[in-house]
Amino acid sequence: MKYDKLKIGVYICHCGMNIAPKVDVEAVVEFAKELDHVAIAREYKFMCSNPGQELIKNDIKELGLNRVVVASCSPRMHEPTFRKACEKAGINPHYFQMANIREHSSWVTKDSKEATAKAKDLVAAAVARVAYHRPLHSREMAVKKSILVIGGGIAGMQSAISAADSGYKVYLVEREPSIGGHMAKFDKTFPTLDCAACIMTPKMVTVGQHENIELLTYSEVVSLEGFVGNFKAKILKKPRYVDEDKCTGCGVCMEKCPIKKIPSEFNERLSNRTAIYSPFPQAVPKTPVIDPERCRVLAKNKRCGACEKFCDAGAIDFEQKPMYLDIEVGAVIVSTGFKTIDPTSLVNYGYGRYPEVYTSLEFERLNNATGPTSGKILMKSGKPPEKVAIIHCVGSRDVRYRKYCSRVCCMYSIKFAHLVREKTGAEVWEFYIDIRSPGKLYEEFYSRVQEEGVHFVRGRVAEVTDIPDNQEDFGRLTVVAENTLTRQPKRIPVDMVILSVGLEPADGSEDVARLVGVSTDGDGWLTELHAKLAPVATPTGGIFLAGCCQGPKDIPDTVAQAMAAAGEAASLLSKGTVSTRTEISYIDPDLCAGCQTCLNVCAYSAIQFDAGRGVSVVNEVLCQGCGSCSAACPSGAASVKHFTDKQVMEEMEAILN
Amino acid sequence: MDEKKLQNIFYNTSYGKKILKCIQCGTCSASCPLTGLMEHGPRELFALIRDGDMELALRSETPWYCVSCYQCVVRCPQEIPVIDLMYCLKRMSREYDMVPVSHKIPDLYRAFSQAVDHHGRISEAMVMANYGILHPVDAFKNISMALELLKRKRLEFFPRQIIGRRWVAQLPAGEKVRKNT
Amino acid sequence: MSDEFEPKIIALVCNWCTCTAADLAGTLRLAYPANIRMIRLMCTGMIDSKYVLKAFLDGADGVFIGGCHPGDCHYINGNLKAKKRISGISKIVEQFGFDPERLRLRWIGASEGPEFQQNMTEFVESIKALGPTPVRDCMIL
Amino acid sequence: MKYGFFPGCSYNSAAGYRQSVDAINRLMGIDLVEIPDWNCCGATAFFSLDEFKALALTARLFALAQASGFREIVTVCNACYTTLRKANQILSSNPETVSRINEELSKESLLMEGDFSVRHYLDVLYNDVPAEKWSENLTERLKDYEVACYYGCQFTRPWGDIDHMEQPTILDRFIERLGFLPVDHSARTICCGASHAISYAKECGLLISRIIREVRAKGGRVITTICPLCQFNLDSGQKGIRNPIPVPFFTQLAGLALGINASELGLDKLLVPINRILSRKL
Ligand SMILES: Cc1cc2nc3c(=O)[nH]c(=O)nc-3n(C[C@H](O)[C@H](O)[C@H](O)COP(=O)(O)OP(=O)(O)OC[C@H]3O[C@@H](n4cnc5c(N)ncnc54)[C@H](O)[C@@H]3O)c2cc1C
Ligand SMILES: Cc1cc2nc3c(=O)[nH]c(=O)nc-3n(C[C@H](O)[C@H](O)[C@H](O)COP(=O)(O)OP(=O)(O)OC[C@H]3O[C@@H](n4cnc5c(N)ncnc54)[C@H](O)[C@@H]3O)c2cc1C
Ligand code: SF4
Ligand code: SF4
Ligand code: SF4
Ligand code: SF4
Ligand code: SF4
Ligand code: SF4
Ligand code: SF4
Ligand code: SF4
Repeated sequence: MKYDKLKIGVYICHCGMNIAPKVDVEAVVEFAKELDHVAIAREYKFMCSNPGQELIKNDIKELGLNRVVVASCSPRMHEPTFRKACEKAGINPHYFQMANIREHSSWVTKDSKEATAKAKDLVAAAVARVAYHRPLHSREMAVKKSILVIGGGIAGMQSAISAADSGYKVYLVEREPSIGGHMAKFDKTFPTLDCAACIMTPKMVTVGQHENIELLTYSEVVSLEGFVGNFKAKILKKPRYVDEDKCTGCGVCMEKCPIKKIPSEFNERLSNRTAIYSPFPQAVPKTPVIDPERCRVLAKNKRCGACEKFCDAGAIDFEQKPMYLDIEVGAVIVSTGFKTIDPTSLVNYGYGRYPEVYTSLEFERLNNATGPTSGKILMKSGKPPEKVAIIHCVGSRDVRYRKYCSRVCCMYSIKFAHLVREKTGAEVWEFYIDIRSPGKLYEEFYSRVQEEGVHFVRGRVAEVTDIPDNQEDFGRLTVVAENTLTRQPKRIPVDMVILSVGLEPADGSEDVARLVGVSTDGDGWLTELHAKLAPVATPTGGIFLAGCCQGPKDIPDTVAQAMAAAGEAASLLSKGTVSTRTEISYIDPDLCAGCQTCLNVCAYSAIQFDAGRGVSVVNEVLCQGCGSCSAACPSGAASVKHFTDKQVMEEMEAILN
Repeated sequence: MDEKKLQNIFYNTSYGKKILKCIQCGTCSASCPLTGLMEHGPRELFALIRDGDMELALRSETPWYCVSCYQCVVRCPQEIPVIDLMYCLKRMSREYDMVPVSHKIPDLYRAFSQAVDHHGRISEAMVMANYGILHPVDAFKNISMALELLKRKRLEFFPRQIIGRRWVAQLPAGEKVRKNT
Repeated sequence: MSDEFEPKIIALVCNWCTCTAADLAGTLRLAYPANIRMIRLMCTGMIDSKYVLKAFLDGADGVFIGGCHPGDCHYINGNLKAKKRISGISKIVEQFGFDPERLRLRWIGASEGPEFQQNMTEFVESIKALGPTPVRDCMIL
Repeated sequence: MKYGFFPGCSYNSAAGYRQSVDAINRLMGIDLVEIPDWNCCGATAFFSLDEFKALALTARLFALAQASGFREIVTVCNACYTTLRKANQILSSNPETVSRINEELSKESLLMEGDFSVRHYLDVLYNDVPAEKWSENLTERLKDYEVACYYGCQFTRPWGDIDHMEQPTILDRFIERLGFLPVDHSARTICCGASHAISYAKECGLLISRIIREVRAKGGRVITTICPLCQFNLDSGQKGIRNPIPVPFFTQLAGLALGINASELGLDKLLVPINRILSRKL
């Protein structure tokens, strides 16, 4: 259907020397002039430059062009540029079509004649298509002025603080009883050996007290609906069995609880906690939770109530039920972090088999002043080790487990080596494949620890065994590796082995990804929109990523990303409105037979069935324009605007004729 | 033959190109039970091959020390079939006449395969006898063992000959097998 | 021009993966035969059976469909829906008298410029081996 | 229970392996039908020297099994087990090689087609013979007789499908089922160097002593093996050691548990005598 008389302008770009010498631009111009409805065809050195755009604008105004074709580079690069030029000159931006004769022709074709012929075909196709373009308009919608942050590690806390500081209401949802994440478990952080608690605790307190932050710990997001600017989230608050408003955090209940032998998750099961517990002394909020699986009253229906009896504040409430909270937000920041790889299946490292083999997180707790040994590095026997081995790349850089480099374990291993030397004077062997220390002051830190006399052995450990080479080492562990720099097989007897386990996505992060409509990569990390140019945005508008949920990273990078995500979210909110997509599906009610095939194929649940009229209807806010419905619709009722059958088939026909 | 060509030949064997993924971590060499005897170890062999030092790789004794225990294969983080590459190097060094002369295992294998070629089966004693001609000291060391076995009626010299021995003997030597990998 | 048969091939490619890979092949200057004519769609999931049939009936010697690897679809799973649909179309194409080898579906990720080049080269070669589409004779008549 | 059986070259002269297997078969109603005119599997030597021959030798075994109506082949030796499985894997995924080899096999009017299942006798005893059948037949109480199970390197490798590649337990579980007390130790799969023991006796001796020391440290009174090569190497390699540890086959231990007498099991053929311990314990 062509309405007014078509006047198409065609512009062939030289792209300096990128198109012109290979494609005979002049010939293409002459060819274009002969195509139907072409009012003018021109060539120019750089179409995307200001003078190039002016050319188009002038022609639209002076010649009354109502369609524009530019044959140049990839639409990924400059489609927005030229659409904007059209719009400025007064025609609908969708009256524009681009032919990619650079990436798809001049750069990939050896023969100049062939490249020219291909360019002609592509121009003909674009001209044929643009004739059927329709004007499309988007709508502006108001944005909710609040932000949901999922995950309260250092990433989530920082995002929340930055966003809240800029004046927006923030809901911070953390599934554990306290915020803090992994960093709360550390004592010192590389490379500067800052005390983790000293830099972290103030942030935790800020989060707990910020007037713009509503902290929802022991909570999970169970559903998220809506679209950029207008999300509706449902939050489940798990019952703590302690009233947060009444509890003063005195801790008496924990002292009185008779169930004391529950392995503490926070201490990596190296010490015990009670049934009513707060994971660690600096927890925020301080309100404890009752473990319903272990509490005598809740789990076994037996008498106890010691906590209740001794709580002066009367905060214990066995009747608490799960609560659901509905909130509306304009943007979501996901910061669900990571977990460490469980080394049990790497049996050759003996984790779980030999008591003196620790994971790095266990070591962090051993080394922590609030940990099971009050910060003394001790073996299970209570004695300090004399020889310690640290094994890099456990589960990382291993195609059978995680093929990638986990990025932080080299540095934390070096940190461990330093701490062991400092606290125990033990001899330390680090077995590494490569030392990866790209960061400010990282190499300096490595160098310093080398000077402290740590043995760095370049070789991945083959096994940790309790079979000693010499009888006097009986009872010790032997670490077997090749020093690949000297080609010497090494069998080193040690007292303690630390496994520098890699990072993998947190449990449940796939569920969170599905919830917010973001895809995950092959390894399970949430995928950003663009690794370099949009590292905290996602393909789903209004959803941002911060910290390790996007991939392994250290604290400096995590914090930088957290601030970036908060900035992006705030900039979205401060704009006040969002515009709807234009290239979305439309179901023609006159053609729709009501078969509902489309409902089943739409991955975004963007189609509803209008039983009254007996037809399906697209929700234009939810529709992403994927076209699954249009391809599936047996009546040809559904079609994606700007990708209609007519448009695609005209393009094809022009190529084949 | 020049080393570049040999390198290409190696890469074009069934698993040859897999060594390109080797990250030189040394897990294979460290896992190997006979690493102490090996001058290079599997890891260094792969580095040599990638550097094009094919003479060193093919004349190396390392592959001949391999006892096919699979420990390296089990642990290699890049899933490199080290053992198959060892087989490949041994076969190549035979084909290009670079078998290390000082090594005893080629002789042992030859003794073994001769026995199979003649009888279709082997007996340890027969292999020992064939091998002992070249390495009398090793054989001699084992004489007292042989006596002990004899005492326990555990020594058979001639393996039972099988009908198929002629078929075995006539099999073409050195035919190339290309595997889908 | 030589008399060698130069097929015309329509490639229906997903904007996010294969089209990006094609751009990358360009950026990397990876040459491949000029017989490919690409049509950019938002997702392989939007490829209607009639596009493929139309291409063949209009004289295409081959139709290549390129989408994201399973799991990487920008629209969650459009590529998987496409895969199902294409296997159906393939049978129809055959009933129409075209060698089903003329229709090929491949996953080529956005970063796989070299794979794109390789796929194009291989597909053109295999179409050359098959010879011109039977439609051509009809068209000359 | 009837299986095609490939004894392998070392079976006959192995210390009482055949006697004990035969005795168990009689008692448990297992029928191992020896593949007629079987040849040597070629072991690692042939893969090292001549791949085509290596595959042809094993293909002949498959063809012979096929001709006698068996697609399942039971072995009693780790080396044979792994060699046959490896060859089967290569052959079943390389039809061109198979047809080339069938050309050769046709000279003997043989043909091999398709996939074969290669199994170890231990697998049969553990998985095919029902657990109750063992407990019904047990006659001896051996509860505190500490046994160290030695699997050797090749049994679980490289596939790890029968059991874990580095920490297998199937033999421990079997031994436990027989009423013995398996000891936990760390030398289950470390290589004993059998194939190089003659040529490089010193270094291989180190490997053996590592295994022996570990078993001793963990309180094992005997080491049981499932492979004639391991058995011979560990048994003969303890020469001159004080208090050597006997190395019976797992089938010999099974026989003892079933009440079969020691000489019927060929236990007198072990180099490190087991009698001393036996007479004290039993
Ligand atoms: C042993 C070790 C030592 C390290 N040492 C250092 C160091 O010295 N210096 C340094 O810079 N970096 C160090 N790192 C790296 C550092 O831990 C990370 O950079 C940092 O913790 C990442 O923070 P995060 O907030 O992204 O993730 P996390 O700390 O994992 O926080 C994620 C939070 O989200 C919560 N969560 C997860 N899923 C959900 C859900 N579905 N709903 C609600 N909440 C959820 C979790 O409970 C957690 O509180 C170390 C890492 C390890 C493993
Ligand atoms: C050889 C090389 C290859 C690389 N390859 C990659 C790669 O493949 N992938 C990757 O991710 N990264 C790569 N990088 C890193 C990448 O270049 C940097 O991450 C990135 O360029 C940093 O951008 P920037 O804006 O911070 O700094 P710059 O690119 O240095 O930009 C700084 C700008 O500020 C201007 N400027 C400086 N001083 C002043 C002043 N006083 N007043 C006004 N203007 C000033 C400069 O003229 C310049 O335009 C590479 C780096 C190198 C050296
Ligand atoms: S629940 Fe009661 S006793 Fe326990 S910390 Fe809170 S106020 Fe104290
Ligand atoms: S009621 Fe439960 S939580 Fe409270 S003290 Fe008793 S066991 Fe502990
Ligand atoms: S950071 Fe270091 S230890 Fe961690 S995976 Fe990378 S190389 Fe291995
Ligand atoms: S300085 Fe550059 S080249 Fe050297 S290790 Fe660091 S990142 Fe690599
Ligand atoms: S598939 Fe087409 S006809 Fe069926 S309900 Fe959807 S739009 Fe209507
Ligand atoms: S175009 Fe895609 S997202 Fe939109 S309604 Fe159709 S199937 Fe759903
Ligand atoms: S273990 Fe694998 S990756 Fe490591 S050096 Fe050996 S072959 Fe290379
Ligand atoms: S298979 Fe060979 S190279 Fe590998 S560990 Fe065993 S003996 Fe060494």
